[in-house]
Amino acid sequence: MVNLANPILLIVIPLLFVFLIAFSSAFSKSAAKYLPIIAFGINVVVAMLLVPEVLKNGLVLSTTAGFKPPIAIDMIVDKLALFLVIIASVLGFVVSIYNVAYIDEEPEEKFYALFTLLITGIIWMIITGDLFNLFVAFEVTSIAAFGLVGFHRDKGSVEAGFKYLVMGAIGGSLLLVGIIMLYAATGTLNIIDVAQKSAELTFQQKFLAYALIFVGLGIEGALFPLNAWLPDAHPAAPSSVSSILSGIMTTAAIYAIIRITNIIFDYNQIYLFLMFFALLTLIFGEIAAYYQKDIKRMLAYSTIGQTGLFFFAFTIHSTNGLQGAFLQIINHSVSKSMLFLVVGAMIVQVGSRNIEDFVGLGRKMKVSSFFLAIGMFSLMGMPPFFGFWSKLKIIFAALQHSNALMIGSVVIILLMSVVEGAYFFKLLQMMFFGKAEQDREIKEASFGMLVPVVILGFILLFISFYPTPVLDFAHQAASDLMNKNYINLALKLGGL
Amino acid sequence: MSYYLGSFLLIAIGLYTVIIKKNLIKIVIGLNFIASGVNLLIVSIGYVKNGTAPIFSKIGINPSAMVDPIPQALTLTAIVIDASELALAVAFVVLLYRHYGTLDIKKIRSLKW
Amino acid sequence: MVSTILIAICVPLLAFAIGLTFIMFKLKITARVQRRYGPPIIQPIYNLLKLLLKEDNISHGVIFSLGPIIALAGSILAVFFIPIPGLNLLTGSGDLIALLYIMAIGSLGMALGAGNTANPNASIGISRALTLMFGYDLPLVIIVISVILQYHTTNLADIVAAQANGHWTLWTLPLSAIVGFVVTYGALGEHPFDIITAPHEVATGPMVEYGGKHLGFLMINHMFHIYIEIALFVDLFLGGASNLFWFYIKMFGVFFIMMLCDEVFLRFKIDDAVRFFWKWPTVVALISLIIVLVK
Amino acid sequence: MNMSLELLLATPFIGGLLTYIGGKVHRWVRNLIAVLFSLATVGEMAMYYNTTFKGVVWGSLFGSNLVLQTNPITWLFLFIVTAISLLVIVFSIDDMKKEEDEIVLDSYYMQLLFVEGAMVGIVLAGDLITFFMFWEIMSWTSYFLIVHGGKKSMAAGYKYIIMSVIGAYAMFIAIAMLYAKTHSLVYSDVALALSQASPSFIIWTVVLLSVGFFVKAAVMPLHTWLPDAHSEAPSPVSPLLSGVLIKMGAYGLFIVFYGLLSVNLAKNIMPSVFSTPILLYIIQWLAALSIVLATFLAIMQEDAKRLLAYSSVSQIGYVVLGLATGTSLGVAGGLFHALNHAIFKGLLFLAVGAVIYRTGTRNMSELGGLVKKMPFTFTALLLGIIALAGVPPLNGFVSKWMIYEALIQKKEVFLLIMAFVGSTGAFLYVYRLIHSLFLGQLPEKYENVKDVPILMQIPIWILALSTIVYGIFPGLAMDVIVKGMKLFGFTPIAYNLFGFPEGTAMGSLTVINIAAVLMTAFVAVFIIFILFPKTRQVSQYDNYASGQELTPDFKYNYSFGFYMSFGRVIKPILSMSIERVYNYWIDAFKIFGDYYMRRIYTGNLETYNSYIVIVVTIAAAAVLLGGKLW
Repeated sequence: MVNLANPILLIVIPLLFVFLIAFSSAFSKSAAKYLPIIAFGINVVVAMLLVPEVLKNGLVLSTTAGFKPPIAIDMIVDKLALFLVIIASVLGFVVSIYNVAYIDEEPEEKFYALFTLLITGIIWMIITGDLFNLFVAFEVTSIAAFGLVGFHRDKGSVEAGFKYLVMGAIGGSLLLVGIIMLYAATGTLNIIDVAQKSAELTFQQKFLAYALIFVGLGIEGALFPLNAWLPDAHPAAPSSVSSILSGIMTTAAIYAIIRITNIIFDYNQIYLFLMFFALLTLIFGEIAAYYQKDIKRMLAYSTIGQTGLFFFAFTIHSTNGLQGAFLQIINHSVSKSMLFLVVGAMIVQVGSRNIEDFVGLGRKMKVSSFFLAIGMFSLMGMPPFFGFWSKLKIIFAALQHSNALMIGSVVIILLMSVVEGAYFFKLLQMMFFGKAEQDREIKEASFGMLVPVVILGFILLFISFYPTPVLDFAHQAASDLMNKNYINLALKLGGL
Repeated sequence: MSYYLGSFLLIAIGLYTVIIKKNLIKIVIGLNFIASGVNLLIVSIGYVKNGTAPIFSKIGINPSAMVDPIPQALTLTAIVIDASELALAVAFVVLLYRHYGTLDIKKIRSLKW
Repeated sequence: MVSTILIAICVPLLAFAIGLTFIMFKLKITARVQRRYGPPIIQPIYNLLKLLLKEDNISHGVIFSLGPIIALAGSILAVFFIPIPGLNLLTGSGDLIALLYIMAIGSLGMALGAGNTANPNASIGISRALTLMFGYDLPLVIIVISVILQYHTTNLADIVAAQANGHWTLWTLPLSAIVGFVVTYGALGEHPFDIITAPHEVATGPMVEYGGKHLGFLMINHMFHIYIEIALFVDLFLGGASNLFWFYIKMFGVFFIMMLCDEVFLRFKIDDAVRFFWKWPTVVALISLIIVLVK
Repeated sequence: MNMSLELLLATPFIGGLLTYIGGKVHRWVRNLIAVLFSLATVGEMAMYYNTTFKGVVWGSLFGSNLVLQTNPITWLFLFIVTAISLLVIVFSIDDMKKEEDEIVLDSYYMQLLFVEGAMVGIVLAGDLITFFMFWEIMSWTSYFLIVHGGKKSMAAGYKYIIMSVIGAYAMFIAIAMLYAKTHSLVYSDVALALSQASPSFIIWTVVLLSVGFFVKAAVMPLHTWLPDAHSEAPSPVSPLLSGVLIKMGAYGLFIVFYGLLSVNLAKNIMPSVFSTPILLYIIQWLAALSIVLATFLAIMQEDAKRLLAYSSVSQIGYVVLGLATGTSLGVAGGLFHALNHAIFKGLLFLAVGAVIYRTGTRNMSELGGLVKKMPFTFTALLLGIIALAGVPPLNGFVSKWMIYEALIQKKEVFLLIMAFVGSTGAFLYVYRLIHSLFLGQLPEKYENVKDVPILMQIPIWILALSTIVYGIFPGLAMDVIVKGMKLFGFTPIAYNLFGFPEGTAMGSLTVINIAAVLMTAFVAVFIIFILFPKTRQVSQYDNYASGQELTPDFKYNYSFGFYMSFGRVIKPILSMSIERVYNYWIDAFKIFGDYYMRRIYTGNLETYNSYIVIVVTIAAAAVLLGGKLW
């Protein structure tokens, strides 16, 4: 009996499917469509099987190749990682369903292979316990993403893809340099090991390495001013890909930053520095989103803003702040992915990405618009949707420190929330209450595209009205990270 | 030390190329410079002067005289990744040339703010 | 019980009588000032009877007819809240502040009736009447407040009682009294504040469509109006009176001075009238108010 | 008992969902469900008459309990909320028939009930999280109600929601500050914490909370959303907004100043002016400014609903002015005026809505003479304007009287002058309203107008009768208010069913005497009047017009620019506009943002790459500087 609750399966199975998909056209034309669904279906099951294990032991650690860490590459799934793995798997599963109806461009099997690879890379980034492995996962994700952004191969997507590629490649290199410098300083690549050994190093010794890692991951994680690729890439990519990029990829990169900061660079001053980045990201993302005419570009900038928000929550550097950050990550992942899926379905119907063309859509595509509205409300943090709980937590956590800096930050955050409300409400009222000049033939999105939207919508509604388990789980994850509990657990379990 | 300097020089040249040069091909080459620089850096970190290969090919080799094997393994992986990235980049350049009819990055800016 | 009913009937009649005599004297005074002989002193009674008994009354609808009725009812109501010598009437049920609002019922009724005529002159007249009311209301309110603060009560009967033995507000708060006089004068709509009815411009304004018994009722209302305004002034500033005779004499004195003023002024444009009220009377009233506050 | 508070809160929300589902069956099913559920809410609310019930915990969040509670003060607001909502829903049934799209109607009723539910939640809330949560829900649900009517309403709704959100976030900061202090946001805990907090902390939290309430209550200078939103909203929604929704701001102020903070505490921590804590004194001034300026603006309006909207700003000024006095009489007056304003403003908006329903316009200069065609609506509206103008014996008078007396007692004379002026100004605009709508020349096109259907009449008349009932029997409301205020530590004021005896204020008041004398006088005059010769009806064209013959196609009635000459007097005041200041900043923000966005996201890959290099360089420089970048 194979123990299915093994983190390694989270990567191995989808990777197998990637190959399967790539060669599936040899035996069946349409198999490629459905294989990702199976792959991520299995992933969801594995992730769910991990839940009791993680809750029991606080951590699940699996090693490869029969060695013990730190020699071997290990996979660490603690509560926080599990949290993100579940989101990534569910999103992968749901978006795969969406793809079946959405993707009608050749070469399909390549798209599905890259798509599966993208999510696999993301999950890999999340659960890896090895710094170099992190780099590999990062590059796997990036390369898949470069390909997917340019998938349409039209003018815009190729340009966006190339820009993304150049910036991503630079970022990857910087990340690698940083990792290598850490390796040079500590002599190990295992995260837990690095955590212990780097404790002896001084601030100056680690700073450049950390900065390079931060910049490398920050490019993927859409931190200002490293995020210029994002507003180009998200609109250019197929909507299902934007959904993943926006919903979980940037989040995974931010997760990596959070992890590494927590492990090797847990200095109070650095959080001030990071807060500066977070606020800049928030401000520029939200303000830029306000001016957009292209709906996907608007959502992309909004992603930047949201990233800034939960990164800010992390930089508060308290259990409450981290809890807020994780809640906001859930909120953002679910809502923003759903929004991109809905918008994708709408673009198919409308045939344009211009906001002006969405006038009166609320009456034509009722179900889609309904879920669009819910997603936007949640992102704005309007009660009773989930975004309200997370925003409440973040602001509460921020004002636990009642110094001028925090109050100023809170004011900025709330002002930017107002800006966010401004553009979301502009869109919403245009859709629901505007009247189109000429009557257009617009139908509700096809069933295949609605199902994933509805699934995500119901997940959002469920956690909105019954947030307690999520809140608790986020709190546990946050306190584990804050107390560095997981290091001790990993040491115990991994037998280091 | 000179290896470090060399690798950082390579990276710097690459960054310079990426920022200053207008030609897409040159930018791709710049990326490659960076990648090479990084690879050189990795290998040089593991380098021990007058060291031997990290294999116990004969008895009596002092392990501390061995070159660190891990960076070499890493380099291999990195090279593979760089290669695939480069291939993708070149593919993009071809496509861009088809769409825009030019390789001048200044002219390829249909997407902005 | 019987006395209550008796009072209820007599007090409005008294007010009416006082108002009527004032109107009667008014014509005579005006004529004398203008070096004329003037009409017989009972001419207003003739006028009134003629209007009331006219056979051919025209009406522009129910509200047109209800207007004068509401106006008169409102005025009669107001009469009961102004203490007269020996009687505090209903001052316990509604104080000075309530009275200020009760006095508005009459204007409202008249405005409703006149508005319903659909005559532009009437509408313009009402627009001016309300505007003027807004104008003199500001100084009026200020002096009322200063009087209230002076005596620490809003009950009109108490205010009158506090002025007994010659401690008139006129002596203690002369500035307020002067403004009070100006405001009362403005409220009566005499020159220079008669732009509301200006016969040459808007053909008597709100009354333009009224004739017959409707106009008769409005005239009666005007008599009540004169009574209310002047009686209020007397109660507030001249200490009321110990008996009806002195009450009448005081009221007549005030009215007499007003009639003299009536003859020497020209007519204000409506916005100028408002500006006037919001300028000097307001400033003076505020000074007086501050004096009271500081004291 | 425990369950039923939650049930009361849930009823409108469940009703809203069922209404939407019912709409899929048939529109009458939907209407029936909507009416029944709002009726049920009223019924459940009635059960709590005069009961005090401290706290049922319905949840817990971040370590703070979520509590529902009720007491007579909340009952008063519950009464306003549920009763007006019910009437509005009944009124909507006929009024919204003109909307053809059934889906829009389904969601309309759903949102109506949601707004009601949210407001019930605000009032029932026993802690600040619950309060804030329902506050936000109220904001966005009511936003959807406002934007129901076309392009203009979209702009109005947009302004509304943005300002609401700003206000709500100001509140949010205060709540978060309090949470940091106490970790429990139940009112009693917050009050306890505030009593030990530093003065600057208290002032900050209270100011921030007040900003949120001011936006909702439309106290100047944060009122700019109201005239647009209230006038552009569908007719049945306006009474809900004007009558009820802005009262939530007043309720919030009451809770903050008398529930969380007490007057004594406030006096201890800040200087007092006229024995009022300075913060309350400033609020009083803002309220008084609202009263006067909004009155001026209302006088100059040409649009009936806009006029009423500005009048709402002015009237809510009285509520806030009364609440901020801090004395028993003033606060009771403020609370009573909140009820009264809900009644008469609801009545006025519904009556004007009835006119719009029949004529399709709310431009006052296009209307006129409808008294012959819609006598019932006219009578109701007449009662409404008398109440609004504060003329006895209707309800508006009593509460204003209380506020005036309270101000005189405190010698706050300048505020009192402003309040009086606003009240006199009200005469001007209410007369304008009734004159332009119902009196004067009837335009030819409205020759066939009828009075509105019975379902629209019923709510109007219920409100019209309420103006009389609460006017003559102020004791009915005082029962609740005084009992409730006792819980908040106020000394109870003396009152009886018909008014206030000597000693309560500086004078006394018995409204029924005024009413009785007025009625007697009216009847007497009426009898005398009809004793005189009969009258003859003539057409409205049989008029004195300097000999000119009047014809139906000729508009001779004076109804446009009714107070033009007065406008000349207050021109310097009218030309000031806080909105221009806001717009200036918004424009500045837009231009600034646009300028910088274009320069940051240039679309140029080199620029983007250089950002990366810059960040790396900064980091490297930081290392060289010893890692001390900050």
